[in-house]
Amino acid sequence: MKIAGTAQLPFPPEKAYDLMQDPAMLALAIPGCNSLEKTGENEYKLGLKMVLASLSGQFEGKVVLTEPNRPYSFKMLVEGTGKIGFVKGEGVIQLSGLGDGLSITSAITATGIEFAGEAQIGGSIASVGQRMIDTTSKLMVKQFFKKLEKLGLGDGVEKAGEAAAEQMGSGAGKTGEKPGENPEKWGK
Amino acid sequence: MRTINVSVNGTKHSHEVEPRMLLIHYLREVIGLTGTHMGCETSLCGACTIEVNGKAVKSCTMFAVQADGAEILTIEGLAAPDGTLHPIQDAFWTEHALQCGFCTPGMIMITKQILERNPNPTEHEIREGLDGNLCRCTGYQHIVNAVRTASLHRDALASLPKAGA
Amino acid sequence: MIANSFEYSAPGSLKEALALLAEGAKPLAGGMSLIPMMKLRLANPEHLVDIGRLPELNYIREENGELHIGAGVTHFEVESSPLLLGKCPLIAETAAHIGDIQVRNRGTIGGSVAHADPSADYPAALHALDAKIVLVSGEGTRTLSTEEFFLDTFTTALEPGEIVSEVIVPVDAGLTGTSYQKFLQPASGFAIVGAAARVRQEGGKFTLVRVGMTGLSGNAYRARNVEDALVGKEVTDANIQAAAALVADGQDASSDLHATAEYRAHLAGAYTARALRAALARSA
Amino acid sequence: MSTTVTKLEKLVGKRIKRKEDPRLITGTATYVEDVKLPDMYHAAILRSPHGAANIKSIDISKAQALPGVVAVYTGADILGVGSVVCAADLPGLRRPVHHILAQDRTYFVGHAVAVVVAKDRYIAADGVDLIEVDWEPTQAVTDPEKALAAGAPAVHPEWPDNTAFVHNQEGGDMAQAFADAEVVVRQRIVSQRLIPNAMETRGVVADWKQADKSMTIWTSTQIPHLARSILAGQLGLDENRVRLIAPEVGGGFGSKLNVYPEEALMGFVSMKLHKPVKWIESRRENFQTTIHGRGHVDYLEIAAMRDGTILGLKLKLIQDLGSYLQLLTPAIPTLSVLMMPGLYKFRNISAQVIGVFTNAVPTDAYRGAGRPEATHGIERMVDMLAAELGMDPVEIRLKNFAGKDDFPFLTAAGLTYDSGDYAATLDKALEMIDYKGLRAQQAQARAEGRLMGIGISTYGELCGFGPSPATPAGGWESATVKVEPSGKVTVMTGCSPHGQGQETAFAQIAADELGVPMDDVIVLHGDTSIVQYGIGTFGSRNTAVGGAALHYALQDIRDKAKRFGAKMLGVEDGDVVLADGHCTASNGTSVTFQQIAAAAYRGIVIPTGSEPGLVATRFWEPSNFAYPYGAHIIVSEVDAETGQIEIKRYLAVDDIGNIINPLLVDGQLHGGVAQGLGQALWEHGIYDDNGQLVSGTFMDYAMPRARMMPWVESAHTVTPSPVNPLGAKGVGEAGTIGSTPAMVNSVVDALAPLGVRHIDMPMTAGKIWKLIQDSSIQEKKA
Repeated sequence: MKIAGTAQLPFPPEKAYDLMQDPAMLALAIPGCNSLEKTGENEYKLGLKMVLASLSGQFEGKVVLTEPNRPYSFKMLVEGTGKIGFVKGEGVIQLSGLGDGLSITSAITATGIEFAGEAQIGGSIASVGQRMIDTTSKLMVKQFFKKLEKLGLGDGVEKAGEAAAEQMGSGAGKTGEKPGENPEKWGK
Repeated sequence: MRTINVSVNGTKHSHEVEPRMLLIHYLREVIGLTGTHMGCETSLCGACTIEVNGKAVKSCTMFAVQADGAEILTIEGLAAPDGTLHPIQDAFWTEHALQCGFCTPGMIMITKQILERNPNPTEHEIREGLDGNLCRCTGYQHIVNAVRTASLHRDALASLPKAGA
Repeated sequence: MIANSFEYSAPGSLKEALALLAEGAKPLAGGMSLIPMMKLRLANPEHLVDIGRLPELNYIREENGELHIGAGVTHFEVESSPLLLGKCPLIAETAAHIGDIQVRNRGTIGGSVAHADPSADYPAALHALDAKIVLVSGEGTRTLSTEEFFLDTFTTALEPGEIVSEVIVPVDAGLTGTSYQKFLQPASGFAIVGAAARVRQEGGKFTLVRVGMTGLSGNAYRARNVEDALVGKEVTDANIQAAAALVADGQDASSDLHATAEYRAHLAGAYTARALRAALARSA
Repeated sequence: MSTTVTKLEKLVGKRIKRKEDPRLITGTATYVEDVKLPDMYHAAILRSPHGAANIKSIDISKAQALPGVVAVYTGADILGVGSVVCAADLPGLRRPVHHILAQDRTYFVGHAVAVVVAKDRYIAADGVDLIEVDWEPTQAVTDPEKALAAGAPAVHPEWPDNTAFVHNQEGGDMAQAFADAEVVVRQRIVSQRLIPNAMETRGVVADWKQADKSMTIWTSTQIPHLARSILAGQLGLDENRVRLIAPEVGGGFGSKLNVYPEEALMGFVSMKLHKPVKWIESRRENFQTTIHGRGHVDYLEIAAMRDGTILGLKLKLIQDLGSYLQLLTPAIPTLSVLMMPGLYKFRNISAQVIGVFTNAVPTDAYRGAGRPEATHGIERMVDMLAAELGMDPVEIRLKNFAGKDDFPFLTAAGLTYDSGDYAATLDKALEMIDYKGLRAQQAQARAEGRLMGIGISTYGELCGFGPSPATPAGGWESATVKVEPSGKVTVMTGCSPHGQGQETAFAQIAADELGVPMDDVIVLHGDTSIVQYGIGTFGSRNTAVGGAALHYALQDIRDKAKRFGAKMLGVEDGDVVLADGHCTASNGTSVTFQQIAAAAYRGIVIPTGSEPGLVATRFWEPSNFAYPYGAHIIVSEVDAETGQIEIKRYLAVDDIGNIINPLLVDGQLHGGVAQGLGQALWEHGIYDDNGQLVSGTFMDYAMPRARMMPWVESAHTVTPSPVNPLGAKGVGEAGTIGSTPAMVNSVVDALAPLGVRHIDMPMTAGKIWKLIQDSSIQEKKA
């Protein structure tokens, strides 16, 4: 199925682009990522723990970044296979500079992001019903950019191991993240 | 393993079961009552409908351990010990409300709950009441007729066997 | 079709249950969402604590002008409670839309709320009712508004070891009119969209408007833009129509086999208008 | 000898409640899953999660090591077992070898890869989870039209064009018809993939007895004898040492008119382990691995004169076969071609069927099997032609129907329709529903801006399968009537009813012919060790073919009984009549049927040239199909705001020939209508481009539920079929065939003011809403 959307990051495209090409940053930003190892030029082996409501599963797969066009666009593929099935997402991410727009010379201070691609799931995980796929892939993308924003602003520089505990959703009595460890998430 | 005590159709049972054992498998494979059928794994077909403490439930979406201490009624417990059919069973027979029969035990059990809660349902209420039960053979029309016919036997229904009664 | 093995505990008290949950066990209430996932081996909890039988979570009572519904109360008990039918009919009406008889006999309000399914029925009504969600853990209790509780797709403010203990809804009879209108996904019976409306009018003007929407996007929400567009306005169908048309604004509408984002957004408006009209007809 | 003979009431034609029901309503019937044998093992199957993939390696060691697991088998182990059989043939048909477990490649999601055998089903499931497969997914193709395009991925690498066969059929002179035509209407019509979803999934228990070299297989099937022959062949066993039992079967609708890999696989496992073994399909497996139905893309062109006279119909049919050929897969679309002329007398057809491999589960017979697709096509085209010409859909049908004096009627497709009066049936329907009044109401509704539609379909079908030359594996049917010394009667039918109610209908027929109480008759079926060879239950054939075989067996019993009666009464053979349970001589003396039965076994009084006993077996071959037909009318209203369709009225007037039991007929009709409306409105088996079955659970595959179904009003006309002695035609598929075009015609009619001329199924609310939006936008632009 198609996925598409937009996001904004409060820093210029060059910085946003570089963050997304940096495996250390990707490891922190990809929801549930618990390992990311370089296996080739722009290709990384990925371990990912997906936790969503009561559902959970470990996926092994890869991240591949292609068609680099700094700072305008690149293509990203994320795929993983696990006991509960497989997930695959592929798409083009386009970046554009945003300023305050008050004049044509106004400085670019932020990045507008547009992404469009395809998401695919298979195996038992596909049995959860089609209605879940769209909402949950959007949730993952949202979390990815939210985390990237924090990383870009210099907050939330946690170790990859800690990031692994980050979950995509919380249901009743979920374990995995200790209260208080991530005050922003548990706040209010 | 965990020990559970249940009463099924008035008979007390005590067994050690794995916590993951589904109630339907307990009834079918441990107790040996195979009238309750498994039709899907997403709780959407209702073939496995039984009564637990007087409430219609899908026995494929309940672990046997959750029924510890419960009074259970299955399709096998509806007819009188002498074989006299329950009025709902009789209505299903009279109205030709079944073809292959696979969904029928669940249909009969949900009908019992529909009529207990609403003794004189309209066609619309009957159809809404059957919402959790799939039938691929009948197109439902004769089932609707059967529920209606059964509702006319209100006196007989009043003396229904009830789980826990 | 067969779950992985797990350990099962059926504690006799809430305190005992919370102690087990604090150790990392997962709660099992009615199991209507969890058990199908376990049968598909998508959910593989190691230890389940059965909180579905705790009498401490099973009550519906009126206290200080509010209605307290224990987390263990089933959808059937909500839909058929004389107290709720008389004093907060919206919650009862909404409960009657959930699943089918069998699901309503087992499923609990606490389980549904904690699951935060983006297409669940209750959240729409709870938003419209200004409901409060009470959470409990070994460390104590806290009470959140619905907007504080429902954070995102399957994401709530619940912390590990914490469960929903009750839902508080207002005594809402009298002048207020309410309605829940749902467009069913034909296969699963979940809401493609579900709109809950709650209105009061005085002197031909809307004095209170609450709208909760579920199914449209990744999270049920309170449609404050619709509410703001109506409060103080004349009670006319044109006003309802215009306000309802705003309901999808700013929402990232979901898309699936059963409804495109465009269609969902359209239905959200149409069903919001229907809910508002029906609620209005029931208001004094 | 008794002289008081009470006239018995005839049972045939009566609404009689079913004999099979007491066991079904008390939960005491035995389905495959209820079969429990001592020391029985349980099997679970690992299946491919990919649309197309190479298997680089399989590691079963962890599964084998799991306590309670008895054995694990993969593709390498089963090469001694014969592959899955396709009984249909067409010139040049490409037949992929379909092993019971995949070898180095899988072709569809759900393709069986390995089997785990364990002491209980829970451990078997755990074992499946422990098998590790190194998959190499490859590009799948699931859309049959994309599969035909140049450069498409090859489902079977040896056939890069993905074409299994091309089948052409011509009748008349199509070129001339198109040259003469004043109007030609063209439309692409899709009959989407459907998932049969019998409420009981498939299941198999196999029990091998090494000492006797005998195998007993319980399987949920519609064709016990054919399945036995095929399985004996696959397993290399003597046919007479294989006992196949179809116990209670929880629905089939064609999906169990097949022999699947798991049946031979369980036989193989039992032979390996010398223990009985059970496998029960999960619903998920059922969605993914039991055959699907339909899967057509039809390009239709209808040629006509301005006065509405139809000259001819041209069809290019692209059939989505899936990845393999199941029992009848390639034959199904050829039935569509035979049914193309519908009830109409035009003389020219031209059809090309292209069978296309895709990375999906095979399609095969699903209720109606080829005929619903054809009927949908012709009935849509006739409506579109009427719209084009500004004619009423009734008028155009009446103009083109074969007349009641035209029978036997040879169609443009080469079939000979047996009997009918199509106009009379349509007239009855129009009168019952007050067609003129409805059109007036519709005019009123349109004036008010409401979208009301009236849809008519006048369908025909070929059923009562069938003459043997036209039916793979034989089209005859068998019956044995065995009268016990007490006069109790046992009927053994080669049909294998699974809900249709032949235990009742056949008992009615036997009781009437022999003059015994219905309770004295039992009907046995579905066990190859009890019942003589038979064909099975499909294609609306139980009564028209199986009932006819029974009729003739009963005549044999009657003849013999009369000879015994005459001998017992001391009169000439020709001097007795057998009626009302008595054999009565012209002098008024009589003996009862029971007395005759006793005498036949006592063996003292034996008519000259006769022999003891009272048993008869007949195999009956029909000379033709039977051709039911009917008129279905649906009144609908579309909610312009949401696109939701409300069925206001559903009327079916069917002519299915003589009726044995109207209660059963109603049930068949309602069920058929539900499946037809399911296709028209909700159901859709959808594969994505990667080969994932995205509507693969009841969460996403919308089955008709009670609240979705309209009340179906039903009536009949009766034109007996001359093909069989009962005059019966068949009703099993009628509702499915008549309903889809009536539904679509109704909604298209409702939306006609917006310029809508065709809608593909399923007509979901979202699709209708979009159509309304798009046409309103166009209107605004115009």
